[in-house]
Amino acid sequence: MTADPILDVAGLTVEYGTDRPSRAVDDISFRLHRGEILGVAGESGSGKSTLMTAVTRLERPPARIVAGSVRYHPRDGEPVDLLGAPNRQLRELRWDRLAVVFQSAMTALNPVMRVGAQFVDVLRAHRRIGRKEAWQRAAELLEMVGIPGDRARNYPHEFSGGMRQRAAIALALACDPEIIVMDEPTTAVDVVMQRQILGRLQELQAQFGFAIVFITHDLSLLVELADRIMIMYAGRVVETGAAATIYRDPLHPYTLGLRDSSPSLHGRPRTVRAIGGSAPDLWDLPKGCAFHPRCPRRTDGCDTVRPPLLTVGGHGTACLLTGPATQEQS
Amino acid sequence: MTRRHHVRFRVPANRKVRVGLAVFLLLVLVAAFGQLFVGHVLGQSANRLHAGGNLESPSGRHWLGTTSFGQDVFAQLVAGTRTSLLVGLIGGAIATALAVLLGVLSGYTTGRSGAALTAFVNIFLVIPGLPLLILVASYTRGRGGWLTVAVIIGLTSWAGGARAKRAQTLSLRNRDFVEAANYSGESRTRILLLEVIPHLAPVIASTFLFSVVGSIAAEAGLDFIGAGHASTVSWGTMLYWVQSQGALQSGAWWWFLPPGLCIALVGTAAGLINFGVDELADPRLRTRKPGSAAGRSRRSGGVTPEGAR
Amino acid sequence: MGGVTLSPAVSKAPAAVRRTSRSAVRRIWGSVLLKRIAFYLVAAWAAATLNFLLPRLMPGDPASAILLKMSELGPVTPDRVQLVHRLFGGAHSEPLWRQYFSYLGGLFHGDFGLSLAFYPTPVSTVVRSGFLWSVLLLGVSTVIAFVLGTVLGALAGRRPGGWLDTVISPLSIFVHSLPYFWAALILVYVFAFRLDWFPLSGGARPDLAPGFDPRFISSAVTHALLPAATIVLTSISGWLIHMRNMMASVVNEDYVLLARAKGLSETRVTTAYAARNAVLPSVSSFAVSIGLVVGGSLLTEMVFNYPGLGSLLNQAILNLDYPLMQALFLVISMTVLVANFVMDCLYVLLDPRTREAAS
Amino acid sequence: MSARSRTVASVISAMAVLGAGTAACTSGEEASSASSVLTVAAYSQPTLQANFNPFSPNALRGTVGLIYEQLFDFNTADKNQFMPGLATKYTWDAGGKALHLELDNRAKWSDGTALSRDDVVFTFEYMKQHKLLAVPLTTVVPEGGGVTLTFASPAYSQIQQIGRVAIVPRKLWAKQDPDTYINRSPVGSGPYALGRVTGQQVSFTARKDYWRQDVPVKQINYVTTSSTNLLAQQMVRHEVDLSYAGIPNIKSQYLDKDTAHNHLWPIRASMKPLLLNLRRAPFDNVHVRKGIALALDREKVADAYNPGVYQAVGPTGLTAQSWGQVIPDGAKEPLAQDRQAALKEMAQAGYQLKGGRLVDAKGKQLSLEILTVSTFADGMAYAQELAGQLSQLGIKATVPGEAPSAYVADEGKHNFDAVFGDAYVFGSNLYNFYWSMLSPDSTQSIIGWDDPATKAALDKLAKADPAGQTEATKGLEKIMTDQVPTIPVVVKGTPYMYSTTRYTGWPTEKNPYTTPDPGAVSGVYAEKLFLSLRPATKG
Repeated sequence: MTADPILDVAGLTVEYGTDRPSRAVDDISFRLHRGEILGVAGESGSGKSTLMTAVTRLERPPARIVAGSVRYHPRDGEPVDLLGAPNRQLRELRWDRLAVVFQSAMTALNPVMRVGAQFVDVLRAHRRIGRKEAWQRAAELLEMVGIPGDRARNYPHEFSGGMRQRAAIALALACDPEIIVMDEPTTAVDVVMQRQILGRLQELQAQFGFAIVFITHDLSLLVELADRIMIMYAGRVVETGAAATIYRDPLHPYTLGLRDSSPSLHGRPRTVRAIGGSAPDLWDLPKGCAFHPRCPRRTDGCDTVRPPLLTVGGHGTACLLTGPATQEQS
Repeated sequence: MTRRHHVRFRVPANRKVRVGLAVFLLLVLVAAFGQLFVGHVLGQSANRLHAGGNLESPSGRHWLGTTSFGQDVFAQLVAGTRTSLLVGLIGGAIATALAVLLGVLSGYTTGRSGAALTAFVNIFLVIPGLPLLILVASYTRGRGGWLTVAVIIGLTSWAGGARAKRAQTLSLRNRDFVEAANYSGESRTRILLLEVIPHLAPVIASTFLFSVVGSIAAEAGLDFIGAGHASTVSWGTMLYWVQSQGALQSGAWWWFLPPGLCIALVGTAAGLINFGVDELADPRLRTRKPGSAAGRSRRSGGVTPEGAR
Repeated sequence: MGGVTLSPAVSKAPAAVRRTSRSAVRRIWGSVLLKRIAFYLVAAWAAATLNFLLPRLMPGDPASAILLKMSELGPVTPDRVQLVHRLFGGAHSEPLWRQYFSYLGGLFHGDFGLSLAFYPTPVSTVVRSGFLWSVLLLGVSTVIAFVLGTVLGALAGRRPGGWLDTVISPLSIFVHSLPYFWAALILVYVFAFRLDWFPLSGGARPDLAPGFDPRFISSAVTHALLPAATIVLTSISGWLIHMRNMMASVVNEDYVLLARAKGLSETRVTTAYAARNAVLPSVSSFAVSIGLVVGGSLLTEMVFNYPGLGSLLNQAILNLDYPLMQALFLVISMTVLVANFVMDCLYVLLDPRTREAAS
Repeated sequence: MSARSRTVASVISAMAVLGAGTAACTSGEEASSASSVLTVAAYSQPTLQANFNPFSPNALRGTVGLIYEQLFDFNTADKNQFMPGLATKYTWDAGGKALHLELDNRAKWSDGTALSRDDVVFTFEYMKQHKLLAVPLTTVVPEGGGVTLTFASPAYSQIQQIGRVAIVPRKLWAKQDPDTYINRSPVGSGPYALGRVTGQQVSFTARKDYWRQDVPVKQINYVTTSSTNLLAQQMVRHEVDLSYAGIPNIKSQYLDKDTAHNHLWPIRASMKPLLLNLRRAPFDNVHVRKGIALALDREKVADAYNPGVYQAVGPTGLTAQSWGQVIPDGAKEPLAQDRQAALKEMAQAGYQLKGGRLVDAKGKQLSLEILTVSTFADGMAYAQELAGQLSQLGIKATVPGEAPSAYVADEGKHNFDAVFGDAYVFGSNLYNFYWSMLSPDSTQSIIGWDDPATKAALDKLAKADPAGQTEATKGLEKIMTDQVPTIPVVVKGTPYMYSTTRYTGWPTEKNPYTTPDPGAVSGVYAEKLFLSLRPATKG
């Protein structure tokens, strides 16, 4: 892993609606390095998917990016702020540098187009190659994820779920990108298939060296895969740090709950405990720390003061009780 | 539960729905009390010939002028609102009821009887409605008044709605909660009434809305060609007279425009409501109002892995 | 027909793949086609039976209608009255089932009997005289409305809430709600009566004999423009709104989002990904819409005195012409059936998933 | 080319063809309106089927008069003068049981052969054989320059029907069945030959060898109009020269649009009574009928639709202008509206006015449905006016409208309270007028009036010679005024509308040389009219 930054997100804020906007992503900053795997974890509704669409500039009309910057650092030349980039430049960067894998490959592939054709059009959009060559490349890419090349002629509905998911990953690799943003790419497949896919993904990452932003609600999965982890709650980052640290010593009560709510992949068995309550309504966020109504350790002040994210030695959290600031004060 | 709460809260907040509902409310008020107002305040009557001069342009006495028979156009429009709305409501109710019954049954029933029901619906779907309507309406010979017309319209115009219901039911049939109900051994009628139909409520509402509009338009079409109940005052009969009396050629726009515009207005209102309700029901269509934080996560339940071939 | 689904690009695939996929497609396509054909045959039979029954529920007897017509020419002798009753009332004296079988038998020979309104002209002659007029008018205007409506709907739905959507969608809801005949009257008044740009009525200049003669064709086109405009204007919105909603929903589908993420051009994203999928429901709900359009076009024909099936239907009903009514209903229903069959085939071509569903 | 691009290509090419067609048409359209063509709005149906069989009820207008000629007629618009056709005169003999017709020996068929006495004899025999003749004909034989017909009973009253027989050539008709023959290429003796039949028009072209005279109008087009609305527009644009349709507001919609060329002469050749179903109580009660008759303001009814076209009529059903000498004094003028008298008659029938409602002893209101054809705007308007007037008397009067076919069926089955749709033609002789209205044998008599005294009076009139006809009519008139079997309301005016833009010489009120009745698009009337027109001088 190098310390060479490739994506710099600063103060990113996304709102839904105009009359009475709600913030799905609230002032989020992070940096992604070349070849790094950054995991983003949180319950559904925590804003992680919105974050992902905002970073890739795929936000849809009710969502609006109201503040922040997403700076992409090419290997050569000046950094580009994706938020301000003209459409043309953005289009050139897309897939060529920045590819996406969606949560559900079931719906991410165009149902009325042959799978191969969906490779061909992106290849021909970004690379000067002939149709025939593009079809061959599509077959190669599919074979790379373990799908026979002649299945390129099939339609998505003729693929099994796992095949589609692998095809979606192969598709992301088509133009040899520098960053791949993955939104729960293995949610829709069974555990065996999930292991298989992740294993393949790690091999490919090792081979091609692209950086990954990996979004999931499954913290234990990230621990295996990611270099660093970011925990989101109600649109904000509540904890960030190296994967192992976070897993071993979560500072934020929410992270703790999240960790304990999923079975460990390896290591000693742990009692699975769900976090009580449900994700907050973004239109009606609790005052102070958004987590306080569900927090088993809340104290005075949690319902009035919103704790900032404070980082010490690469490990940060936003909690009055356990944050570095608190620790220092006490 | 929160979602349901949101829908209820937002209905009046959607501008399209608001406008559409306002139009319907206005028409219902006109239908209910309009004639009282026209009779007692304006001193006019829809049926009185020679209430004024022939083809008078609008004035304080005749708000929308007079017909070539000297009838008060405004009074006719008000009386017509009641007839047309009643025809619409009754025809729409019958068509919707049939559509729900046949659509849900054909979608839910499996095997041979299901196929037969489906074929029945599909056959009615391809048989063009208006000629059928004209034919059956001629059978009643204009007797029985607008009620007969409304009933016939209802009986002949359910196929489109039934098709939509069938499609919806088919997709519901495989949903978890219906399957769960199936496994728990609930009776089919109970499942249909308590599980399937409530989930179809938005679709049923929109079918009803369009059946109402369709019935009003169909009645107008029937009256227009003289196959309806010609002596009742409705928007359709007004248009019949407009056409046969050459109102346009005589420059009597005040007579020609109102009934046609009223029909268009009802349709537009229904369209707006439907548009708005669609947006509420389907977050993906929403343009102004926020949806759930992530639109896509909503559909994860609908995905079922298919086996490789 | 199976070969149609295969683009020439297939030939670049390995030979073995090509062979299996082509024969598979052919087999699947074939079974879909057979199923569809079977359905349409049943539907045709049902329509024919309904057509047989419905006119028999009609009141009145054609003999008295004819006698009234005769008595306008002069006094009618009692002998003649009996004769007329025998000639025109006889159609209903046989038992119903026997009538039904002779009716079905007649259909296979294209024999619908003699028209009463145009007695003694055969019904088939009468229907033939109106068929082409209606089918051309309806066909051309439906295709135009469908294509135009779908394209406009796709444009409006691409950005829900955009300026195009804000203008077009409410406008099209309004236009969609206009009664056909009312719109027709306005068009006649403005463009034919006031501005004198188009003829007032009819199907072509009456002194021209129908045929493949440029003068006749151009006259027929001029006469068809206003009625066609009416049909297009009032039916376009249905397709438009439908497509707009589907499009608005489809543009949020992951595959469209992914297409955008792929850095494809906006045109490619809109056409190959969004519109290509959004159009499918329009095609499959064609049956519902075409029925409405046919009904509307019948009224339009009546306003324009257009010599098509709508005007004939009007005449048949006014004259209690059972045989003509039956034939017209059958022809209209069959035309709608054929149109739906074509759309069904198109749907199978457009949506690869249906091909699998049948296998 | 992929499947899709093929589709696109074919759509584009289809559109290109359409575009080319549109471009081509604009230039071609103007050339048509040849100023010498006379256009008649002759058919009130949107499409036509060829049928030139003069014996068929569906024969296209013009079959008789333009192609086939009748023997003779009487000008009912004037004073019922004899109008010669193929016959130049007629003579009665044997007390009305024999009729000699003298034929015009110049007459020729359009194939060049002479129209002989033989053809006339054939036509009568043919009609008799096929039961098409409502005349008690026994024999028909050639005699002198014509033929002689003999009858089983005096046939004075049927003279107009005999005159209206259209003569067909024996050689072409001997083997044809009048019930099924369509006769697409007719050979007649009239001034016109069949031109072209399209779905919406029949054109007739003048015969150069017409036997009587030069034909001044070279081409006549009989066109279809499906609605009065369209017709009004066509008339205003001078696309139609002659029509008879009841367009609304004729004055403002037609006459005022071009006062120099647009003309109207309402021909009043028939009478419209309010017909009550005498089989139904209480309409079988003469006092109810008289009460209703007295409750009507006939002037208002006459003006309910098109002021000036209809005219109020007296209780005998006859107009004083045409039949003044026949009508007894006191029945010449239309019955005046008289509410008190009407209530008195109703009281005699057991109906009392209570709270504005006319009720019987049981308190049931007298109600009456005036059945009307809903597609006839004028009929609806008149019926509504009638209902309005009857409502003012306290009767619950409504107007159910129904489709023509259903209306005819209901009439035929006597399934109605009242109708105001049927009109009875006066003709040259009042026998048919009263017979068709009052005789139970007539298909047009729907009221169920079956009265021996009326039968006797009709018989008397049927056999009366021309000199005795006035006297013989009186009995029927007395029945009309005393028994009120029908309630005469108005004389129906046929709006004969013509334009002098292309042709002049039309019959007018001042010069009624022929009867421009609807029949005027056929028969001797039409022939006379078209042969009298002259091209308008361009000014």
